[in-house]
Amino acid sequence: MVVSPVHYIAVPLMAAFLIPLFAKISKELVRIVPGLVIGYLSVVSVILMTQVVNTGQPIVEVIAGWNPPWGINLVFSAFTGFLATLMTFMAFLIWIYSYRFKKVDDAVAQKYFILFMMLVTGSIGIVLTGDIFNLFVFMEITAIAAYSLTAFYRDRDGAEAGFKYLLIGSFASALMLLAIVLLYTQVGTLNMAEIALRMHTVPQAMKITIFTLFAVGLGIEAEMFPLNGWAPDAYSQSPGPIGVTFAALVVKAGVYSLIRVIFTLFDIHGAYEFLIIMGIITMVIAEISALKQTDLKRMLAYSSIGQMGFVLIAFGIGTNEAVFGALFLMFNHAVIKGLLFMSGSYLVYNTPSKEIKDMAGIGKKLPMVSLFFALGALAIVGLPPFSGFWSKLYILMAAADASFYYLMGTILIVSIIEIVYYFRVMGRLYFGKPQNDVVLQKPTFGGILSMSVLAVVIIAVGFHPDLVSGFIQSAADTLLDKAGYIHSILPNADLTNL
Amino acid sequence: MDLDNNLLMSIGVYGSAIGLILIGLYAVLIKKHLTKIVIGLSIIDAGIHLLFIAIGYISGGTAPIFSPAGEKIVANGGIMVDPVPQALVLTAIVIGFAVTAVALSLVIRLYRHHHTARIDQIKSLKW
Amino acid sequence: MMFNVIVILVLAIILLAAAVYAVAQKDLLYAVLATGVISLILSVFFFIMQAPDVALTEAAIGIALTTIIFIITIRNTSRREDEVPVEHEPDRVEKESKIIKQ
Amino acid sequence: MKKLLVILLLAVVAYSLGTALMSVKFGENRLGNVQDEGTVSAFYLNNTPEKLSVANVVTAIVVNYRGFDTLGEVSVLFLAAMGLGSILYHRHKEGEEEEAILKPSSQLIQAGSKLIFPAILVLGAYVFIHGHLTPGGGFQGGAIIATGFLLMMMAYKDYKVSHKVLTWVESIAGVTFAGIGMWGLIVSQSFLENTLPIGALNNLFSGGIIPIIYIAVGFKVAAELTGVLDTLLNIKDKH
Repeated sequence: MVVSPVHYIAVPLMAAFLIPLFAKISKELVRIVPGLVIGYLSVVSVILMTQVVNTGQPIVEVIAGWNPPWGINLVFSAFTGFLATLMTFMAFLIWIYSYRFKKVDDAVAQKYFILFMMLVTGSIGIVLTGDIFNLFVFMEITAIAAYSLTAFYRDRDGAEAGFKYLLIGSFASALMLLAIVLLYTQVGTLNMAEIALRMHTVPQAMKITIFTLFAVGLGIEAEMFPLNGWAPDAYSQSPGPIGVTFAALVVKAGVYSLIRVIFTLFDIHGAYEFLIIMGIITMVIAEISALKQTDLKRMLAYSSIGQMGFVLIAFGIGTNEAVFGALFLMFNHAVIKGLLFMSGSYLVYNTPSKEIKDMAGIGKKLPMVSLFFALGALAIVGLPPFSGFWSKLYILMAAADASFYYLMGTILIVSIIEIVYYFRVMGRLYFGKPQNDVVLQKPTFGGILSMSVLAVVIIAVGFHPDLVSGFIQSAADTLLDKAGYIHSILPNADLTNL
Repeated sequence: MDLDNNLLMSIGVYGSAIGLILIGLYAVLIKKHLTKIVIGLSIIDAGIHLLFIAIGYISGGTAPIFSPAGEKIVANGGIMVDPVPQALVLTAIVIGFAVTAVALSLVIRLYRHHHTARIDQIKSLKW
Repeated sequence: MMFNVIVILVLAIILLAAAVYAVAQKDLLYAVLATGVISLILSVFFFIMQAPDVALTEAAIGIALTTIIFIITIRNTSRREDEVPVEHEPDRVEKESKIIKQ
Repeated sequence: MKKLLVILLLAVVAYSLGTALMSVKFGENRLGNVQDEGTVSAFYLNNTPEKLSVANVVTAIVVNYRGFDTLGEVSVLFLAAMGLGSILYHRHKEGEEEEAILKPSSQLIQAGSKLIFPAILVLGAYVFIHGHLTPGGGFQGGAIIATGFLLMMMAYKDYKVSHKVLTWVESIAGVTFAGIGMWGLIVSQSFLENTLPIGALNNLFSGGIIPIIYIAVGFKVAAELTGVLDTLLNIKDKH
């Protein structure tokens, strides 16, 4: 069978429908099948990515035999392919991590793994689709899986965090639907390439209204200020691996959709400045909130929001170097935050109060986990031999090139705040006095394995950034090449009015 | 006369759509009872669905279903209303139902845990 | 044509009244029934605007199923919006926290 | 204070939506000339009778042109049913009696429900089998069937829907949908491609894969909605 991007959606869906039947054969299949599916998707990613790199052309997959704009299409370009590949690999590691994460009933495990797989599928679908309403559908798939998973554990305040998430998320999707309605009246199509092509015919006032609706709706998914209130609760109340998935996949999909709308769909002049301003506010407020947190997972969540603000700033600068830095940061954030959340979950499980101050001396009880956490913390604040350093450096350089000196200052000050709160945790871990020697939950083999892989990636990319920078560079080029995007989907389109 | 009819209809339909969105939004933002908030969400959804169908309507158009002699009607300049918004609303209604169901199950669980369904009395997390 | 206009205007007024009632009413059961009325009127609107498919969907899902899941929820939670907090056994968590405080 | 802010916000929303809709005239023809195929809708209206031989254009869009959305939509419902189960999951202890939240109905209602139930099922099946010819289709038919089951659950206190059957119906219908899609991918390089002969317009056997998919959707939606209702109705009552 020929490999095609549609496998990203069709295979997990088919598996999700079949898993309840597999469960009747063997309970273990419930856990194994999602892993096999995600593993298969990783292979698909590698094959497709090689193809895209070799030919230099994006793969446009047509659904139901109707060429765009008549039918829905999936676009696997250097940019979307890069994100999809990153997502599938992270999802595979998260699956390994959560394989025996906590002992739960088989019936519960079945629901957990199906919801997890659909969360992954939805996020990848958002990235791959070339149709604005299809993007909305995938966003809802992601959202419903996310709400249910946030409320997964009953011994926490998960239901509350889930409801809060649902409230804000439904608000976001309502705004997005409204934006699609107004957009449809203006351009009479739902295909993103054709929308971009016809955008110049839309009156300016209408354009701004639609853009605002999109920006607020998608900003919620991308954790943009001031509508990111759901994020800290969702991160801290959901099961450990799901927190990782939020940071590594769901938020990435949100940022992607915001960027796609701003870079490809609209041609508004103020949009980039809007990104920079929102990014700065998001970053500063989130990092200051992170400093005040006493709960480790909430601290990581706020740090994650701050990093997303950083990504938005970098996209807002808009030059090729800045977009390169932003994509590099997205990659780093997925890998490093993944490691931090994975190791952080075990630290939290061994500290019933979840408070940072009670984690004193855990470095001696759980040496491996603490080491991974320390590695992640050093990498995310951007210290030299790790991968986080490069993304920060590239963004700073891009800011300097575009003479955004105030941005450089802000970023450096925020970095100091980051260093303070991460080092505070590390100090507790290693130099605090242990209260007891009881290890409540030892990391599983899968947990150690996936964390080690991430740690190796962080160090390897830290020493050899060219391992990934080639892919990221072509991804950045593809993102900025709006005419190329339209041309690859609508080969006969007239690009003169763009 | 025909134009007036159209104006009145547009006031009726657009007015109710915007009205529903605003009333729903008010309920979501002001009300404290969880069930009431979910009611507000479904009212917002209803308003958007109405708006969607309204923008697809063409005066004098027929439903986009072909009768046995269907092809001729179109060829002679007969109009059908825009079918795409209808297809999209079909999807949106089902999705809205799914979200409502999940929201209500969360309400039930919160009530079990806190013995109240008012957000001003559920304070484990900051709102 | 004229007939449709009158129907739409009258229904629009009832629709908005039902929406206001659904939000203002403190008894949630009545509020939910008002949302059922909203769905019913929407369904008529869809039918007038030549969208029979959507009208049918709204009738089946909006009127029947949504209303019923709301009613089940109200049956399982509280019926009044301005509910008086029920006297209850403190939760396990609260008990523990009290013990810790002592 | 909060109320004032909210009302201010609502005013802003109302103003911007109102001005935006001013330029979108009600009842205006935005499709352009149907023969020009300048918009997607015009293309659909122009080509559906010949190329798909489906009388109901909305069905053609939902199942074929935008069939991918529908696949996503079906999985949203599937996920909602799954999520509901996970949120309201209740570990049954041995010997614990399930207390349904419904009170037993009168004999009249029970007899009446028994009488109407088959009729509702037939109506639902009719609606989704004729989805490509008349208004209606998988979603509507599925919802109607779920209403029928709801009636039975409300009339008979101990009416239990078999979860085994629901799971099987759900899985088989879902796999049929996705499987037809994959079959199109294998046979003609495009997911959900219409690989069957399309037949004559307004015929029950027309439209190729469209009626088959809509029937699968009907079964799946019916099973999922029934599952949702069953989960909600059978949660343990605390009153």
